[in-house]
Amino acid sequence: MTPHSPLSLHIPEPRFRPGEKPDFSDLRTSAPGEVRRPEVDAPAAEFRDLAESLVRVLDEKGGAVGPWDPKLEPERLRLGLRHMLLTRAYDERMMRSQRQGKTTFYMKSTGEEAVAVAQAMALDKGDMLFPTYRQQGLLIARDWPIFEMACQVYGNAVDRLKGRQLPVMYSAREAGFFTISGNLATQFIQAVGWAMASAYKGDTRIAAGWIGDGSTAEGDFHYALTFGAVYRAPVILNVVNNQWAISSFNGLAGGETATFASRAIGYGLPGLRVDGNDFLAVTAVTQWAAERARRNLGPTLIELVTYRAAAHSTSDDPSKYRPADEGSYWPLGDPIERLKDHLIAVGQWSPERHTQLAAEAEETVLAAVKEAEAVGIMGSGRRHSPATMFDDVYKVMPWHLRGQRQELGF
Amino acid sequence: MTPHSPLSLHIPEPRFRPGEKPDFSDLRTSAPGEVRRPEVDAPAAEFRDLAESLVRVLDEKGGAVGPWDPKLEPERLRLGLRHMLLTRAYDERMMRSQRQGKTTFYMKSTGEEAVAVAQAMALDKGDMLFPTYRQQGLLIARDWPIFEMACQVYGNAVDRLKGRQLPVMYSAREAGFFTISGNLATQFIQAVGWAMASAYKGDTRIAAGWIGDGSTAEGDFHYALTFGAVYRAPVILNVVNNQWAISSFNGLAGGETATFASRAIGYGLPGLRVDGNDFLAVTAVTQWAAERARRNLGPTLIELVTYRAAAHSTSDDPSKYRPADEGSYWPLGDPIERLKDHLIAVGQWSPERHTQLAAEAEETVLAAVKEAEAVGIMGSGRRHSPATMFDDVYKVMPWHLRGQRQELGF
Amino acid sequence: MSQMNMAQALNSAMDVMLGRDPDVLVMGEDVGYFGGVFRCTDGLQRKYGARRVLDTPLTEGGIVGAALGMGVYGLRPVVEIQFADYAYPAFDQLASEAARLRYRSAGEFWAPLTVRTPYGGGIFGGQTHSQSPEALFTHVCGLKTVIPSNPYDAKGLLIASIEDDDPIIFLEPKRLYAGPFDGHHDRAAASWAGHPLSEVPQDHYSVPLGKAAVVREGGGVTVLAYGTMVHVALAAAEETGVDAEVIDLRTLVPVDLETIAASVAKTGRCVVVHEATRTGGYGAELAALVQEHCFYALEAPIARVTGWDTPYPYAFEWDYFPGPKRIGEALVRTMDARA
Amino acid sequence: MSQMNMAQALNSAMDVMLGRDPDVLVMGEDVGYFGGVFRCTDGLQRKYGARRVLDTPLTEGGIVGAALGMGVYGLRPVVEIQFADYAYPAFDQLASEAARLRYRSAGEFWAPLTVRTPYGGGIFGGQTHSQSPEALFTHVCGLKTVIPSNPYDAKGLLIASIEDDDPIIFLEPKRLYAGPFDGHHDRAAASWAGHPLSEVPQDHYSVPLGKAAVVREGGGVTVLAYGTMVHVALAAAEETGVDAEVIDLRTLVPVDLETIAASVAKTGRCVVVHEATRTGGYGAELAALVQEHCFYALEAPIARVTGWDTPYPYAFEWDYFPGPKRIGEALVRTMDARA
Ligand SMILES: Cc1ncc(C[n+]2csc(CCOP(=O)(O)OP(=O)(O)O)c2C)c(N)n1
Ligand SMILES: Cc1ncc(C[n+]2csc(CCOP(=O)(O)OP(=O)(O)O)c2C)c(N)n1
Ligand SMILES: [Mg+2]
Ligand SMILES: [Mg+2]
Repeated sequence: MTPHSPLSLHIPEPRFRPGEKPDFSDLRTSAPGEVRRPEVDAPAAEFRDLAESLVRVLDEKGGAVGPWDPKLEPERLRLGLRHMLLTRAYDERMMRSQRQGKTTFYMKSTGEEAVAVAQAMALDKGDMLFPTYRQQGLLIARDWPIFEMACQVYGNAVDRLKGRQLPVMYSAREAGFFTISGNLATQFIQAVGWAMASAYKGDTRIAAGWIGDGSTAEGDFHYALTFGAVYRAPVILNVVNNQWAISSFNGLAGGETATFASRAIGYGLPGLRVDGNDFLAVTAVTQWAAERARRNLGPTLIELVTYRAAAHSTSDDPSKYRPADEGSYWPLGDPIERLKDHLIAVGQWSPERHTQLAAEAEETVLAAVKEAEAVGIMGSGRRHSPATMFDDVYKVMPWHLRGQRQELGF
Repeated sequence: MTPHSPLSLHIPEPRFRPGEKPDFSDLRTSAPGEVRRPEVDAPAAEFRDLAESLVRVLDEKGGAVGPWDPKLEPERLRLGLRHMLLTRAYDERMMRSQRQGKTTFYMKSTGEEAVAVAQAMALDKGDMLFPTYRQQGLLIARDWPIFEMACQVYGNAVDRLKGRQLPVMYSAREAGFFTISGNLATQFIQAVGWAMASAYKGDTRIAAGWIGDGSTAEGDFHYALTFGAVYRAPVILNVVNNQWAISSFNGLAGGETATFASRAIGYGLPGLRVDGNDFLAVTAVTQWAAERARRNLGPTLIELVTYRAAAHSTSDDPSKYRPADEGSYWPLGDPIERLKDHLIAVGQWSPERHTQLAAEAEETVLAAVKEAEAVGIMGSGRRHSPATMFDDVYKVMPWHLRGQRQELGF
Repeated sequence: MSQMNMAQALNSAMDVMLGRDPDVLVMGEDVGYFGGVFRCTDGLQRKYGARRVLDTPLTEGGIVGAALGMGVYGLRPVVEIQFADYAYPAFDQLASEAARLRYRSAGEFWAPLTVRTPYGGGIFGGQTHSQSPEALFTHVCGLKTVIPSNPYDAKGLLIASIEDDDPIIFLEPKRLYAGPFDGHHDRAAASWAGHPLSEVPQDHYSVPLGKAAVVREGGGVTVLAYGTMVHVALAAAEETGVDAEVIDLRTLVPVDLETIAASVAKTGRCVVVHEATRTGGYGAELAALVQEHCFYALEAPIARVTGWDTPYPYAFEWDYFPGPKRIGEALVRTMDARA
Repeated sequence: MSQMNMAQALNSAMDVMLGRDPDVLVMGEDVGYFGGVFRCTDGLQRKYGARRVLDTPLTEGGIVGAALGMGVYGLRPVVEIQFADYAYPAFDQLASEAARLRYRSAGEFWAPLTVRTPYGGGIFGGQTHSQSPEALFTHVCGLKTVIPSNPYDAKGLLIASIEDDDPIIFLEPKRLYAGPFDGHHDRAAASWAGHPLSEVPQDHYSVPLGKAAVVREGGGVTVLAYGTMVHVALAAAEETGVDAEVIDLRTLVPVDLETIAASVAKTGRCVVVHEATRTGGYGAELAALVQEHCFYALEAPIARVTGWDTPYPYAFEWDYFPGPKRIGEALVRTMDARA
């Protein structure tokens, strides 16, 4: 054995800290239209390169190019734009509500709206969604009432979750939207289980799960890929790589040495990496994965490359750990602007109509939120009775909870 | 959307069940000498094919071929042979002890001896080993007294573990052999943590962890690869793919759709797949991975392809779930026979010397085991005092344990 | 009626439920083709196919997480964790998810999981095949915890659990699979044959959750036990001649306080026994409850006879096990205590 | 001496230990560059570098598993789990590994881990940022469980924990980071400034593990509390005028039974309070111990005032929280109970 020098520990560090000038030129990317589109039934081993390239459809001039162009009707694109604008307006509004003390907490999805909106629209109504807290766009794209969402955030008397959950931890069975867990990653394997059940029953509905880049480090991520591969579950497994997990950059989840899409390779699954701010690319990739699932070909892992433009939550101050203007250097732009530009480029939209739609979205949100505020906000107005606190721990309340409810005076 | 037929669940099934004729012709393999040997500092992305080929050195005629030939001195090969023979003889002996009621439980490593013995010999004495219950060969190759091992199995008065652990759950600090856990997989991330600490301290020692094919499905496997990749820990992560996890074939761990070595790809790590019954190939691959770790280049995932020739444990009856003669169809042979044939082929050994060495090994084992039996076996002879049962729960015994010891009468 | 040991009774419960309800499925490590390391699922895959009786990857967190998703879909998964000692990797999915789904979604989602797992010592399993972790589950609201002590109850309680819409932790005293065990490890192993509670109906029936059974009537002292310890407590009562009333709790959460309180009101004395480590064990909850509800009836301190606060040591299994001698001494001590 | 709030005192403990011992390192999610979501590690990475104060992947099981390996090597990792609610994915590494290493290897291997984690409610964290899971740890032999209630103890106990060679679960009452809290959520938030126990030495000192503190002397009833509840219990005693002796346990395992028993022997009455759900909570162990050791002194049933057996509901935080009113009622009820 030759003598070796002392070992040392590699500590991953994001490239830019507050005060530094960001430069994303080494982001692994591909030219719009460049990446090939395999058949959905092609063996995963034949297109591993897709886990490291970046599916993109929208080009710089607003054109839609290449084999992944989903060729959506303009009507549908405008609907997508509307959902994204609503999502953004809702986020803005609720964040302001938090600053005004009407709620204790809020989490925005700013800059990532295409992920949830395009994916919801690419799936069928009956497909079951297992989201994280940053896919409010799924609910909006499924026409879930913003009023209902705001009531949850306010924990008021109309809140379907009876004031039990932290703001934004929605649940909407009728919308096929699974109850959000505060414990990261747990939903990923649950989505696979649901999909297994659908296959078990000979159903045609598929499942989709979302997870953040940071949360991929949890065991549930590995469970999901393992069960998905072993039983070929009809599920779409989405990693939303928005670069950050609170203050931790994605290198701390292994993003320095490999893409998240490439995790699929070791399980024999297809992994696709897609420009998460490209509404068309996200749509196309999701449709492709859904078709695979529906044809009983099993799961697809999709890495959606995007950027968390806002703070992690209202409790966070990102300027403490990343350059305050880092987002403006993000090379994949803003999903709303890019879809708008595309629609204008193809003659299906105008700056005026856009301004009008954005204003309408804000009004719609404002009206719904006001209505919710009239019911109650955190700390004032109508809320559920504290007696309801003892319901739903079990299907039928056992004696000890009845006794405790009585202790509380009900 | 086109209408889709009902989904159905894919249930992995091993190809052969009791009564069927095994055929391993679709095992992914490579010809001896065929697989290239990259430089240890080559980027992992440049040799992903190694995760799917099979590093082999010994050819059918007993020759050593190709770039992975570690060119070991005959003396060292004979030592390896001796360690493997001792391991096998010890396993046979202890299994017989179990049948004779001298211990309640035993686990053999038959057919997998090259894994532990070659790997232990390829590492430095100071390197820290985090084994499972099927690497007794590590202890034997590190010259740990067989007498000590047998005392542990018998839980007698000399057992260093004071009768606290199930047979074969050894611990040997002086041999750099970590205490074996009954809970599968936990040691894999611990090995990474130990390696991180070694790098933190500027030490030169590295760590190695072992895990079974079945156990790769646990979260700890994913933690180990994640931490290993993120901090470039100086660790060798070994998957012993012996095809079975009790009654479950490795397809239930995802082995149908991908190799275990290819799991490394998604973390940006090198993954090597090696013929686990080829003493030379195992040596070479381990040396290569050790050199990478020592040069501060980070972890290597090694999949050792072998076959669990015996029952899972003395509590198991494999003829219930696989053809009784499945092992005889295993295409990679027996590690002892293959090393013997090689030594004979290169003129460094003879059938007579082999027979003699095997007999010596049996005698050595017998003597050590007899000595252990003279101390005590399960249920008779000398054992530690039950009072010791309360030691080591904490470094200093707290009042409540002193009280409980008193309750027991001590 | 047929004569069954506990493993057979559990098998029969799953058989009945697989037969009646196409949404019931059985899953776990080695439960399918092989039939389970304790043979509890023997023959079920042959009868119902690999789709209904699934071998799974070796990952308890994954198994419970996947089963939970299946439960949300509408299935009724019956999960086996091979040993209770291996439930910990699934603890997050059980405590944060299974137990809270219904609550956090205000009744929109739930998962009617049954998690079966063998627990307890007596088979020389060493520290990772002998644990009794029930207290970790009884502290988690939203879970129900069930422990049978004989074949009849085992089948009836398991059917009730599978039919229940709440997530259930179903702990099986592994030392009782093949026969009752009174703690006299030095005597020949008993078989269930001839035991009245091994006469088990072949068809569907259930034993209600939340109801304890008084298995021995007595006026001097109440003994609270479950699982293996029921038999050991009975032996201790017989051998000491103490006039003990032995209660088999059967369900730990929700516990049958009414039966307990009625007994202690009568006897004025109470001994709690379990195999789990003492500190923070379920016996602490029982002692707390009994003194809360029966304080003025109590004539002696409530005694706890339990496993020691150490891991279960392989070679000292019988020094660790709270056997009839230790229980008997506690009975006598409790009877002798001045009022 | 300087005036510190609890977060600062904890920070100072880690600062002192990082400075004294090159084998001490701090690791966890967001603890490094950012300084922790509760700011407890603020400035430590700047001072000691990224090697000593490590940001980790988001995986509690991985963090504890890796830290354990480091501990085996010989380091003293101080791990932060961002919220106690997220300790469950690490439960296997804590209960099966950290707690058992020394035992199963008969003293050959151990890992001197300290796992810090904020617990408890009072900050509108909802059900997954408010839990008090101490009872899940106190039942695991081999672990020690420590909970401070003020800046002075926090620093001294954390230093003692880091220096201890056993694995320690160090639960930090998050509602006390910035100021004491007596349960009157409708009053202005208090600050530690001016509180005698916020005068903290800047250097090294330790508060011994396993020793409780009598924080209010009294002859009528003993109140057992820890963490946030110490302050709430004190308020309840003041407000009801009950002659209560309030004991701050500080260490839950090993618990200071001597101090407890001496107090109950004197008062003859006992109220146990915690924020965790009642069933199987640590209060059950305390009640069981007290009645075992002080039965003949007891003049009233031991009362438990606790969180309800439900998840911690976001909008009903103050209906859930066992505030001064509920504790006060229990004090009065316990005092009024006939002997
Ligand atoms: C099991 C668990 N650990 C830690 C946390 C605390 N936490 C909440 S969000 C978050 C970061 C998540 O990052 P990522 O997965 O990338 O999702 P993103 O917020 O970027 O959408 C952390 C650490 C948690 N909620 N659950
Ligand atoms: C966490 C955990 N789950 C389950 C078991 C029970 N068990 C012991 S060995 C084994 C099979 C392991 O198979 P594999 O990992 O392939 O290792 P091998 O036995 O083949 O060496 C199982 C399921 C365990 N010990 N720990
Ligand atoms: Mg993120
Ligand atoms: Mg195996």
